[in-house]
Amino acid sequence: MNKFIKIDYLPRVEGEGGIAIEIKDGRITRLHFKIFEAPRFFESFLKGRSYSEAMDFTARICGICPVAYQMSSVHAIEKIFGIEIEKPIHELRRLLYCGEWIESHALHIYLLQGPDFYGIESAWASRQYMPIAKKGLGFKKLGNQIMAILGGRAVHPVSVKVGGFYKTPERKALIAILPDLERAYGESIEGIKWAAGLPFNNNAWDMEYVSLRHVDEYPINEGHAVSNKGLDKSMDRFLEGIQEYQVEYSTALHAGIKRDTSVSPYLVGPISRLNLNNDKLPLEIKNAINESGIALPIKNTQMGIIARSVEMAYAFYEAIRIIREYEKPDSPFIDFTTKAGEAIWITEAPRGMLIHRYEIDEGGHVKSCTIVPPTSQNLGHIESDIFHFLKNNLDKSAEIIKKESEKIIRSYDPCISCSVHVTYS
Amino acid sequence: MKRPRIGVFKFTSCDGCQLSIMNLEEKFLDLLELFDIAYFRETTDRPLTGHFDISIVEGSISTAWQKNDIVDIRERSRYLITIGACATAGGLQALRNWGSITDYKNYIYPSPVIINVLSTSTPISEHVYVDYELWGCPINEKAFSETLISFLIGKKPGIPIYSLCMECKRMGLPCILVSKSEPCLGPVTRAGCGALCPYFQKPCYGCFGPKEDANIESLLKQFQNMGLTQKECILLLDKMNTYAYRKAKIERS
Amino acid sequence: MTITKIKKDHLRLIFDRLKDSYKLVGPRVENDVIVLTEMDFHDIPAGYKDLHGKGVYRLSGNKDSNTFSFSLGPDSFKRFLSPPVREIFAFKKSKKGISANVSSKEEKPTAFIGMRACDISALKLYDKVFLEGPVRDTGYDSLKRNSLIIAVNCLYPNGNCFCDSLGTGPEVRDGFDLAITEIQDSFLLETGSSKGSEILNGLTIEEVSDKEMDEKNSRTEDCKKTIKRHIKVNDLPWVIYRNPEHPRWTDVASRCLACGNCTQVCPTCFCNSSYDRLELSGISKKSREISGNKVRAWDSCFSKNFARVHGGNFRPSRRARYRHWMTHKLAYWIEQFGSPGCVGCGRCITWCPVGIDITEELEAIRK
Amino acid sequence: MYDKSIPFEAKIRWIKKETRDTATYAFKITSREIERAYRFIPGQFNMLYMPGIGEAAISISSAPSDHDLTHTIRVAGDVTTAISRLDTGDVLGIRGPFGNGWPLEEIEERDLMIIAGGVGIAPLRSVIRHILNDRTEPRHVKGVRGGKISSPARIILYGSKTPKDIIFRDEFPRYRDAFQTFLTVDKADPEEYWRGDIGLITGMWNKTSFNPLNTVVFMCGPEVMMQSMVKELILKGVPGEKIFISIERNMNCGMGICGHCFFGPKFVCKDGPVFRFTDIEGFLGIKEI
Ligand SMILES: Cc1cc2nc3c(=O)[nH]c(=O)nc-3n(C[C@H](O)[C@H](O)[C@H](O)COP(=O)(O)OP(=O)(O)OC[C@H]3O[C@@H](n4cnc5c(N)ncnc54)[C@H](O)[C@@H]3O)c2cc1C
Ligand code: SF4
Ligand code: SF4
Ligand code: SF4
Repeated sequence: MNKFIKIDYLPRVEGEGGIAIEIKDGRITRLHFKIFEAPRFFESFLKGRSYSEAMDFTARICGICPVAYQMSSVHAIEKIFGIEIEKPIHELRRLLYCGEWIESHALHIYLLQGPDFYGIESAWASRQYMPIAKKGLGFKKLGNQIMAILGGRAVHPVSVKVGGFYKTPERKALIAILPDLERAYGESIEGIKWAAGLPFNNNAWDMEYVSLRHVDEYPINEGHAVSNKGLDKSMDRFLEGIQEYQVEYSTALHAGIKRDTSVSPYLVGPISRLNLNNDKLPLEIKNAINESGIALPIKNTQMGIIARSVEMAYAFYEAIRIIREYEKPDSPFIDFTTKAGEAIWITEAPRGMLIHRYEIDEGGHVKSCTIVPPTSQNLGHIESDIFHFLKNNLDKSAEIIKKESEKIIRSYDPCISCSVHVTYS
Repeated sequence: MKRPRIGVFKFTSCDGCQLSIMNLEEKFLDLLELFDIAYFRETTDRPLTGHFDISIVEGSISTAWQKNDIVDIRERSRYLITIGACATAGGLQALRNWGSITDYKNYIYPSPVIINVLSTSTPISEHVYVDYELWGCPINEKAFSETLISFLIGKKPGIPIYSLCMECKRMGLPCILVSKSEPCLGPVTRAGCGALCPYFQKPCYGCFGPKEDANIESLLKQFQNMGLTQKECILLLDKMNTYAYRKAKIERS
Repeated sequence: MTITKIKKDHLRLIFDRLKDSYKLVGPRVENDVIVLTEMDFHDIPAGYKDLHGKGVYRLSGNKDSNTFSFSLGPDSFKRFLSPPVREIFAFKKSKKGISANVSSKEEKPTAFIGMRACDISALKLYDKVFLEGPVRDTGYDSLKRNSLIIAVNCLYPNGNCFCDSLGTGPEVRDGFDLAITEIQDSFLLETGSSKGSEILNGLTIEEVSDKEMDEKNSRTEDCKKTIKRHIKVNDLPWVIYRNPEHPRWTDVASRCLACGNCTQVCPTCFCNSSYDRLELSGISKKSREISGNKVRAWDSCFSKNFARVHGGNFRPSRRARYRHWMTHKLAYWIEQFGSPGCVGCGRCITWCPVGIDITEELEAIRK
Repeated sequence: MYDKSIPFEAKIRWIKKETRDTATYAFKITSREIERAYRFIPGQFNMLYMPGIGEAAISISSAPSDHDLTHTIRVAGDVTTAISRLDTGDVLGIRGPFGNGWPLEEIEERDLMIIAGGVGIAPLRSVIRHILNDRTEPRHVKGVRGGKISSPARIILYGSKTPKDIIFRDEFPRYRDAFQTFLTVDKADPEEYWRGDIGLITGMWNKTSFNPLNTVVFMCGPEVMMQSMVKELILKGVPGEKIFISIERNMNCGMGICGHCFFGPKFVCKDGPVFRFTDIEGFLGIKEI
């Protein structure tokens, strides 16, 4: 029996993509995750521009995770200039990123993926789901508030600067949201239990997860790249082990880990981070994981919602910690001189590792740059994942296959507008 | 009374403006009381059908198929509102309008030929009639809800078209152009963001696009007096609203 | 009016006393600019010097042993007495009808610290606009009534000051509760009202010697001499009325950004717009109810929509808008309120991003 | 006294459609107290308020001696459109009255010429009805040419675009009791029955007989029309001091504190909207004043 399954325009994902699956005589003959989001060529525009514009330009790649872009670029450039940022700035940047994790995770958990488990078309399509959606909006709002205090607004904040921030917040302003954060933290722990209890498919398989790992902390802005299959590389070496390739049905490049004879897909994002770094979580959250009966490592990507819920709770935990310890630094940034050079930096965007490489000339202008967003790293993996699911479900109706594939894709929280920004290097 | 039907559409963009709609947070639920969100791909599964009382369009036109789609959307809509720098001015991606698309493609793709895009990125208003343009990169969510309210109750949205300086001064921020010789675009930029950058002691970089009757020539001359080169001055304009600023600069000179 | 003096280090006591019953608003350094905010004694930018040029401002610290060594920042009292955005009333329209309610907030009275002569003159003009017209503006009225003015006599004018030509400064004459003059070893205090005298009750105040009076006068004279900028007022308003088509208007329009900065920093510019502010939650489809606020916000005659009417705009060109602004300041005002609308504070010169200078433009029109 | 910065509520008692885009609305002020305190003179205006939408300056078209307080409103933009959707029994907000009004003391013992264009007749209707209601006023005897002219003379010149656009058309017969009335339209559809003049209002002089030196002119209409009318009136010998015109500007506060309505040094809201020609003469010709 032949089946042809097509989704022109995936709903509840960020950006424009579709899927085409063809099954002939019990064999999968085509499986394309199509990205037709138009490319925007920002990397080319950055050539010749001042280093200081990199943060504002790359932020516009993605409205959902602009902070990630600002963080990867600012750190890469600081590395080139040999700037060592001070502890308070490190902490504030982590806080800013926590804001984005909360915002992005809450949006995905409660408003985008959540409805899948309730069989509804949107988060507001049923009365029963409304309280859950409201809760999500509540979390999301707090994430946004953190970003607004630190950066003026949640989408494309304006305060990040090479060497620190343009201006650091008053302690008063941060303390003011502490009670709300503390309450939300409690609720987010409950949220882990809720996520763990959702009905999942049984599409578990043996995959390779890659994330940053840091000696002291759950990775956000720093660390080195590791995987469960032995990969362990410093940030600057990571790209060497990666192969990017173009497929004719997509405006986004794919990426895989170069192995002896092949290029193998890998997974980045909350599942990878949690699987590889759960030892760095505070006890309270570890307990919540155990009490919810979550078995680590997570091997089913649909359970990304669990990993996201854990990380959201962690982001609240961290935000509270940082705010409690915060003292406004004397100067919002440190002085520096520009230098020529090249550097790679990776940070953990909500969807996974975001790689930036810059080459800067004597005058502080960008000579070349490479950006590898998490979603483009996941594209190959998404296809493998669906392939894996199909293999065991070839007998299912086209309708079911379509729905389930859509759900699998959605569980990655793919950021398609990001994914078309990847430079071939 | 029937709730007006709303469609949210996306062209070439970062989704940030759509996210700003979600960032209305609990007010988003108020929005649902008043409007029927009949199409919003990023958040719901409902298919594209029928006509819309208000269509909200994010993103610029940068591919051939988008040119057709926008005409279709226009035909389905009573009012069409564009949101954000991409849709109202072509976005940051409109920087390609001043260069060679082939170079850009070559820089990014191993097989550039299969990338099918237009050589320009243009605002929606260059393709179809737009009833109202909401500026910003991203838009301000308050302005967005005010716009919808205005259409709902039948008035012109009262969103200012005057300079950012007005907003900056209302907030009591000392001018960084005057006190620090920072090249702030505030005097030629629309109010609407809440003077975020001046608040952070950072020169305005023009998220909200040119204000009405922007005297760009005169401001750039002042920047040159402050020591910027002519090229640096132009680069200041060449950001998310490059297309609109350059147009305003030409129109005024 | 009596004049007494206190030792320099006793000034703090006045602040301490004021704090009990007033919110103190005065000069303070923020982001390298002297702004007007809530403040306390230690916030006074003592020893600071502010340099003002055309479109340029720089602050340098600790150059001087004087307390009031600085001059004016961009802000004036108007930020507090006619706030940038103010709710006028809350409205509700329902099936039952329309209601408009003024919410009255009890606010702590404000003491304005360090107001200069030009600003006090401006305040008098504000009174004419908001209190002496056909309708008394209740909001301004109550804020004003509730305030206390501690003036400071200017001794170190900045490069853009020209109050002297307009007779609005540099020394304060009236319209204050207490006026401070800084001399070598002490502060001379003039009381201008009973509220002003009350503040001094119980403080160790001393008599002022003739020598000290002489010092005050000679310092004021010196101050006048250091005022560099002047404006000729004898032929106002006619010199402007005679020249509505002067080519200089086109010239200034090529420089003017119509950004409105001049009007926002000017202590006498009062233009504003009122509009209805609605929230999504203020509309109920079911009950057909609408509720929201009527808000009044600072506006500017440089805004293009300012003179817009249905079907047209009375001042579409930048040329006409600059002309209107300057003509209002220096000519119309005289007819409307009996004196020019400019008090010579020079703020519009300093804070114009392209340094357009009202005194220079007037001279050019005169030629 | 009530606070004129806060609107009070008024209910629509009746609506009379005048033309395609204009209607007259009669209002009843809801609060007895305010109704009693509310006093106006012809030529003054109110700020009509549609909550959530905004305010529009609209002249009072009834006379103080009339039973109803009326406004005659042409649909122009947001507020006026919203008002046009209201029904009898609906409410809106009113602030006012504002402005100076027509100088009625000037017309005692003097000839009065009322010149109106378009909806500009609204504030003049207030004067017309004031005169009609006033028993001490002389009545006009029909048959102008050769007939007896009342003294002092009372004249109305009214111009509108087409016969269909004539506001208060049904009231004109009554106006003829006290006024010599002259109607003209820019153009008339041949299909339509139209006995009046065709052409600009400026071309109607010769039909009227009045003594320029003893005449007071009240005028309201488009600014260009008023400018050319004034020119001709002065040529005819009417003293500039005796010409009064009502001017329109952007009106925001209505009470002299917002700066929007300046006409040269004048606040249209409090110094006007009615101005003696000679007081504003110098500014009338200046572009973009
Ligand atoms: C003294 C006086 C008496 C009048 N008497 C009458 C009368 O008796 N009958 C009559 O029909 N008309 C009269 N008018 C004219 C009437 O006031 C206008 O037609 C009316 O204000 C139109 O209001 P609107 O809201 O319907 O129109 P709009 O054009 O929607 O709004 C008009 C006003 O709204 C503001 N506005 C609208 N859009 C914008 C925007 N995009 N940005 C900024 N501001 C904007 C402007 O301030 C503008 O003046 C009078 C005017 C005056 C000054
Ligand atoms: S205008 Fe700015 S925020 Fe909006 S979609 Fe475009 S790049 Fe994103
Ligand atoms: S800081 Fe920028 S926006 Fe603010 S007043 Fe100065 S020029 Fe205008
Ligand atoms: S016009 Fe200029 S100098 Fe005069 S009072 Fe205003 S700001 Fe000061």
